[in-house]
Amino acid sequence: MRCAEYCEVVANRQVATSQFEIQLHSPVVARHAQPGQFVQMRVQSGYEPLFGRPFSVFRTFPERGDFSVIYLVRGTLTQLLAQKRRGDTVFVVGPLGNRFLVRQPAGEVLHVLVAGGVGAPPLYLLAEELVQKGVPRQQVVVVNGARRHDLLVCQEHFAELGVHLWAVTEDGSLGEKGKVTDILKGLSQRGELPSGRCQVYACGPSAMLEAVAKFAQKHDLPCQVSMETMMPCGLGVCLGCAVKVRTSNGIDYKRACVDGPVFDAAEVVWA
Amino acid sequence: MRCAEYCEVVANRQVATSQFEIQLHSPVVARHAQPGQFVQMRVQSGYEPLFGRPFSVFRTFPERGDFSVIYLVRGTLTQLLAQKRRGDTVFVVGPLGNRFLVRQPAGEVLHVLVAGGVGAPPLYLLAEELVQKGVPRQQVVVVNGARRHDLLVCQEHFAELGVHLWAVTEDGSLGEKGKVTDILKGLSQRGELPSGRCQVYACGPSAMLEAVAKFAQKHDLPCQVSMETMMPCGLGVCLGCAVKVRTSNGIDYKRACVDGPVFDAAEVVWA
Amino acid sequence: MSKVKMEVQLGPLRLQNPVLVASGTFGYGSEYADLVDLNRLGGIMVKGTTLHPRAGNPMPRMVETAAGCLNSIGLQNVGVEAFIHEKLPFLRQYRCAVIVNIAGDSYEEFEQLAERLDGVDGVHALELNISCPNQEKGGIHFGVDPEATRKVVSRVRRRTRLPLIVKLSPNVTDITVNARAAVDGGADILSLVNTFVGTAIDAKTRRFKLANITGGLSGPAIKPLALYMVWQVAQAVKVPLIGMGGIMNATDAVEFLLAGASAVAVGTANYLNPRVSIEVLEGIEQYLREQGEKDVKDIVGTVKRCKPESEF
Amino acid sequence: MSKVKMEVQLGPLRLQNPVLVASGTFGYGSEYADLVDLNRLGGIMVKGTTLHPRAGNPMPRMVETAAGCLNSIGLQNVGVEAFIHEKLPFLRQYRCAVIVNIAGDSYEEFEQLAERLDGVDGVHALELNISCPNQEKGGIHFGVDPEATRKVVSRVRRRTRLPLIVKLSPNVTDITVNARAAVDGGADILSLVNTFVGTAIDAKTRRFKLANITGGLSGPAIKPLALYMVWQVAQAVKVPLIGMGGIMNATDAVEFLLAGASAVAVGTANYLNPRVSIEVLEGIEQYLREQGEKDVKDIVGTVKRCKPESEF
Ligand SMILES: Cc1cc2nc3c(=O)[nH]c(=O)nc-3n(C[C@H](O)[C@H](O)[C@H](O)COP(=O)(O)OP(=O)(O)OC[C@H]3O[C@@H](n4cnc5c(N)ncnc54)[C@H](O)[C@@H]3O)c2cc1C
Ligand SMILES: Cc1cc2nc3c(=O)[nH]c(=O)nc-3n(C[C@H](O)[C@H](O)[C@H](O)COP(=O)(O)OP(=O)(O)OC[C@H]3O[C@@H](n4cnc5c(N)ncnc54)[C@H](O)[C@@H]3O)c2cc1C
Ligand SMILES: Cc1cc2nc3c(=O)[nH]c(=O)nc-3n(C[C@H](O)[C@H](O)[C@H](O)COP(=O)(O)O)c2cc1C
Ligand SMILES: Cc1cc2nc3c(=O)[nH]c(=O)nc-3n(C[C@H](O)[C@H](O)[C@H](O)COP(=O)(O)O)c2cc1C
Ligand code: FES
Ligand code: FES
Repeated sequence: MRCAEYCEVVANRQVATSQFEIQLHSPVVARHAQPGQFVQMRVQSGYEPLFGRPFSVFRTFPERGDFSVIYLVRGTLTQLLAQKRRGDTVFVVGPLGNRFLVRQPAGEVLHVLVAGGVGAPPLYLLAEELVQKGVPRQQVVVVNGARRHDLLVCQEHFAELGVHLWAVTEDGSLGEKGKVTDILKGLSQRGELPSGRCQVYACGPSAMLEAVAKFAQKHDLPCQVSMETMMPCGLGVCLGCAVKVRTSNGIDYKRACVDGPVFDAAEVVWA
Repeated sequence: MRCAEYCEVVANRQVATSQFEIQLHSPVVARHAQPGQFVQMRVQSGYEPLFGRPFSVFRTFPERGDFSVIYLVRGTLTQLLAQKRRGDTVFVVGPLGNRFLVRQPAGEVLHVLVAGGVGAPPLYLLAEELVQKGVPRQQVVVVNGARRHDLLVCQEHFAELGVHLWAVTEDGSLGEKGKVTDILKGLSQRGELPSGRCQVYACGPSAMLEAVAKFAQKHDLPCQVSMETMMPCGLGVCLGCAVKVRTSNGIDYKRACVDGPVFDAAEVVWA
Repeated sequence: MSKVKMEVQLGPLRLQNPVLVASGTFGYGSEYADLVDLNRLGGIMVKGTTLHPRAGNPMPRMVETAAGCLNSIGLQNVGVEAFIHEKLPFLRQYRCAVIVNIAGDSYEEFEQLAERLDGVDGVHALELNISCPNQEKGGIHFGVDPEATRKVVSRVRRRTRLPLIVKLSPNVTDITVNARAAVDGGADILSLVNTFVGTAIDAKTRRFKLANITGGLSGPAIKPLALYMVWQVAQAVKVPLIGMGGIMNATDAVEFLLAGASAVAVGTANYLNPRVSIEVLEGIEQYLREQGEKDVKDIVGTVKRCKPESEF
Repeated sequence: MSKVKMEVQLGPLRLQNPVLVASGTFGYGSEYADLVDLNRLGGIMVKGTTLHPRAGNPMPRMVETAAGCLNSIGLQNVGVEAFIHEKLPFLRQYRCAVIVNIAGDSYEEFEQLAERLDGVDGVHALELNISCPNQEKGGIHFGVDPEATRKVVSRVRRRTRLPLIVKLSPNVTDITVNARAAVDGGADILSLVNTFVGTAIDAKTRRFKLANITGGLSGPAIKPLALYMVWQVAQAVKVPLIGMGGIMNATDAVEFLLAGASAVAVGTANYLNPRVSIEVLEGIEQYLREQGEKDVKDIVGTVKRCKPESEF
């Protein structure tokens, strides 16, 4: 079940430097969005930007019919989005794309969620689901990284869930100093990432995804990555969101918007 | 002296149905604008609308460095303009164009100002100037017309000047019922428009201008009209604002933005 | 609310209404089926189909420009066999016409595609994409050379009884020459326009924005150019036209009808608003009622010169 | 703040910097003189000038479209004599190059214009407007027919020692063919592009919006198409190019330089922001400093393919 409609803005508040959480009223998205799925949001002035942009669903409030996303102000659309006030509307299509797949039986798996910057929101939704489904909290490991402390999002939300939480910043201004892969290496060296009982989920900048994927491959850990590409349509028809993958027949393109955004890291051909 | 710069909005308030007065800070316009001159205002979202739009200067506040225009919300630009708040900015080029010419000696002439709808503002500036220059108030006759009472603007401002003021609406909801030319006919029939001692100035919709021009011609009254055309540049270079005129060499085009907007009604070739 | 007649007859092709969705902008219909009632569309022009599946061009493939977008997808598609077996059965459930946009690298490929699709249940017409600017070989060449256009159309004509639509490239000096060539070759209907070749450069990185360097421009930016070409071609040939290029709403669509198109196709707009085709359909109906018209075909090609010296 | 070298040499024409203003968008300079320091411009391409004064087309002559505008001014101008006597004296006061855009209805008219302007003090170059799409006769024909292009250029070439710029029409199948024809004819420099032919219709009144039916499209909408043509022509000929079409800011201008233009002209943007040419100039300088470049000519034509499979 998907919607394509103008949704009312319920709230739009700053959560970090240049980052905002916008809450929108859409019973369809609120009820149906799964961890890893996204919505295509469109805000135009004139015809600019022409297309909508994809944003991962961060939180859902099914009883109120609301959902929220966290967005980083980067270009035209996010600038316009930041100007929206309660009562304004945003065009929303979604929920779209596939979701993070949870290895079963979930309770016996160590779930390692690796977030980079504004990649954290969909992993929060996943962590919440895992906890709600009864996965023991210590079996949900979250490695939440950013360049600086003021760019780290969702930290307090993860903390509230009571999961095993690592914060890591490149400048050491919050949590550990370094990159998310440094934490993974540490965990691995301490034998805390048993290859047979682990599942890695990653969302963040491409360079981070690639690093995490390589780490997982080296340590023989199954890994899912949520890929970022431009998405003109979000519906699988424009083919503007191609991701290069290895298939049994060689190299092919898959569509990030319907075949993804979550891909098995092993099939992705990195640039 | 002209400016081309972003000007701060000092105030933007509704003055009639779909009509607003916007006050902008621009010492150059405030000091130099003459009755009949206009400013080119640009407010874009994306590239729409691409060009600015011309608006007649209504009031000037030289000591504060402000001026104001009254605008009717018609299309994209005026819709965007209506959203501007104090502190926002609008791109302004001006003052532009020629001005209403006052026949001399002004004190001995009957000045008949004929306004249609949102054509009133520049005539207010003219009336104000005439009064300030010492023309007896009863020698300034203002015929202020609109379709309905709620579309009539500047009425209280004219009233404050103490000029000889007529209000006329097509539906009779305020003042006389009829058109501005009905008032002119009445004045003429009562011998109150002596051809040798009169000057008509008109600003309003094209159809009204044409009617006033024909009236003036018939009664042998000198008449100036402020023409409305689109004005992509306002500076005399695009030639998109051509007005067909009669010259000694036959038919020619003049530019409303620099040769006008005020034309001698006798030279205009009506559509 | 008075009913207006929306059915249109384009030569041999009958459409329940004149609103189509353009090739490459609506996939195979199934992608939109939960958001759009496909039964209400006049027709679906499916993604450009080739003899064999194609992987398409490297990324980046699309870039936004002022009021438009450039694409260089490179005809990524499942190939004609997979289309027939995997995509068509779904489309057969619906009332709307299914128009298969075919693209070949050679005369033979076009012929084989036409032959393969001839008589296939659920296919209502073929649209020859001889104007796709993204292929390295072939594509551009058929569409810009009138003689090649005539030849490919007449060769395809002999292999199929399906209504034949030829899609014209706008990247030519005089589109009426190419239009006449297509009609001479046996086209029943012309569709126009395909995208305009353009490029985009990233000043910061000093690189082209598209992996393929060039792409095809679509969207509102091209509407004035497309509208002119439709009007020109409507004067030049007698076959019905399907107009497209930057249609974002019903008013845009009406402009194409007035210019001489008997039907319209909504393209890029589908990406930003999946329901736009239905909004266009309803908007045209409302326009006709407002104008006191009873039949959409009565407004086709009725645009007049503007009143001399009228105010804007 | 390190100084960057902005002087450019376009064949025989030396400009103090590569920022020009396009013909028809800056009048005769005097209109902007109180708002823009004309001494800072690379050059002014004056309004299209004909042998005799022209009144131009009926109104409406211009209409806005998505991120663009259509114009059909019809070459309204004061004629070459009035230009020389009434407009040129003012321009002579300034340092910037004065380039006279000339348009004729026949080979003879072009020759007469060139002859008349040859040796006139204050005229630095001629720009042949063989691409103006607004004239009923002549105009469109010279620009789209390579043989006519070659011929008109070579005939003008023989009548003047002034640097000769030929302005190319974009309304052609392959602009490199016309570019080569102009160079064969003796062009020192090519400028491109002129406007694209288009139209606009008012759905409500069911009339064309322009009295002349068609007009030339300019503005941001055409930038991707113009940029592609500049890049194509830069590969095809050796003479320097002046790039234009939708330049609204310094970044746009840099894109044209990277694509292969040695100088740029700002057109429609002058209407909405009279000072834009100076902003473009300053923005290019800043860009060069940021990029660690010392001379604007070092970036001309240096655009590279994008990194394969890079993220957007
Ligand atoms: C499945 C998916 C989910 C996403 N979820 C979120 C989310 O939850 N929150 C969020 O803030 N963003 C998210 N994004 C990214 C977001 O869609 C883009 O940042 C979007 O383009 C911003 O739009 P804009 O118009 O503001 O910026 P644009 O004008 O599109 O971009 C501005 C500048 O930023 C660059 N840029 C844009 N996106 C990226 C990027 N991802 N990485 C590096 N540079 C980039 C562009 O190249 C450009 O230079 C997601 C993307 C995908 C594919
Ligand atoms: C010298 C001069 C002075 C002006 N002064 C004022 C002023 O003081 N206050 C003011 O409100 N307006 C004034 N105008 C008119 C104003 O410039 C236009 O109305 C302007 O186009 C509105 O911009 P927009 O983008 O909102 O509407 P647009 O999108 O430009 O127009 C919207 C619709 O209204 C129609 N339209 C636009 N202008 C007119 C018109 N004048 N008559 C009839 N239909 C029209 C258009 O055709 C279109 O259908 C003046 C015009 C001129 C030439
Ligand atoms: C991403 C994309 C893919 C396209 N693919 C095809 C195609 O496969 N075959 C075809 O004939 N046209 C294709 N087109 C062109 C459109 O069908 C249409 O002719 C063009 O986009 C102009 O219409 P618009 O401006 O409404 O999009 C494609 C356009 C876009 C934007
Ligand atoms: C109103 C108008 C008038 C123009 N007049 C001329 C002209 O007289 N001669 C000419 O060669 N080009 C003329 N042009 C074309 C411009 O010089 C330029 O080539 C074109 O507009 C593209 O650049 P732009 O998109 O930056 O405006 C005119 C353009 C406009 C908009
Ligand atoms: S975004 Fe259009 S196919 Fe994926
Ligand atoms: S508005 Fe451009 S010349 Fe008058």
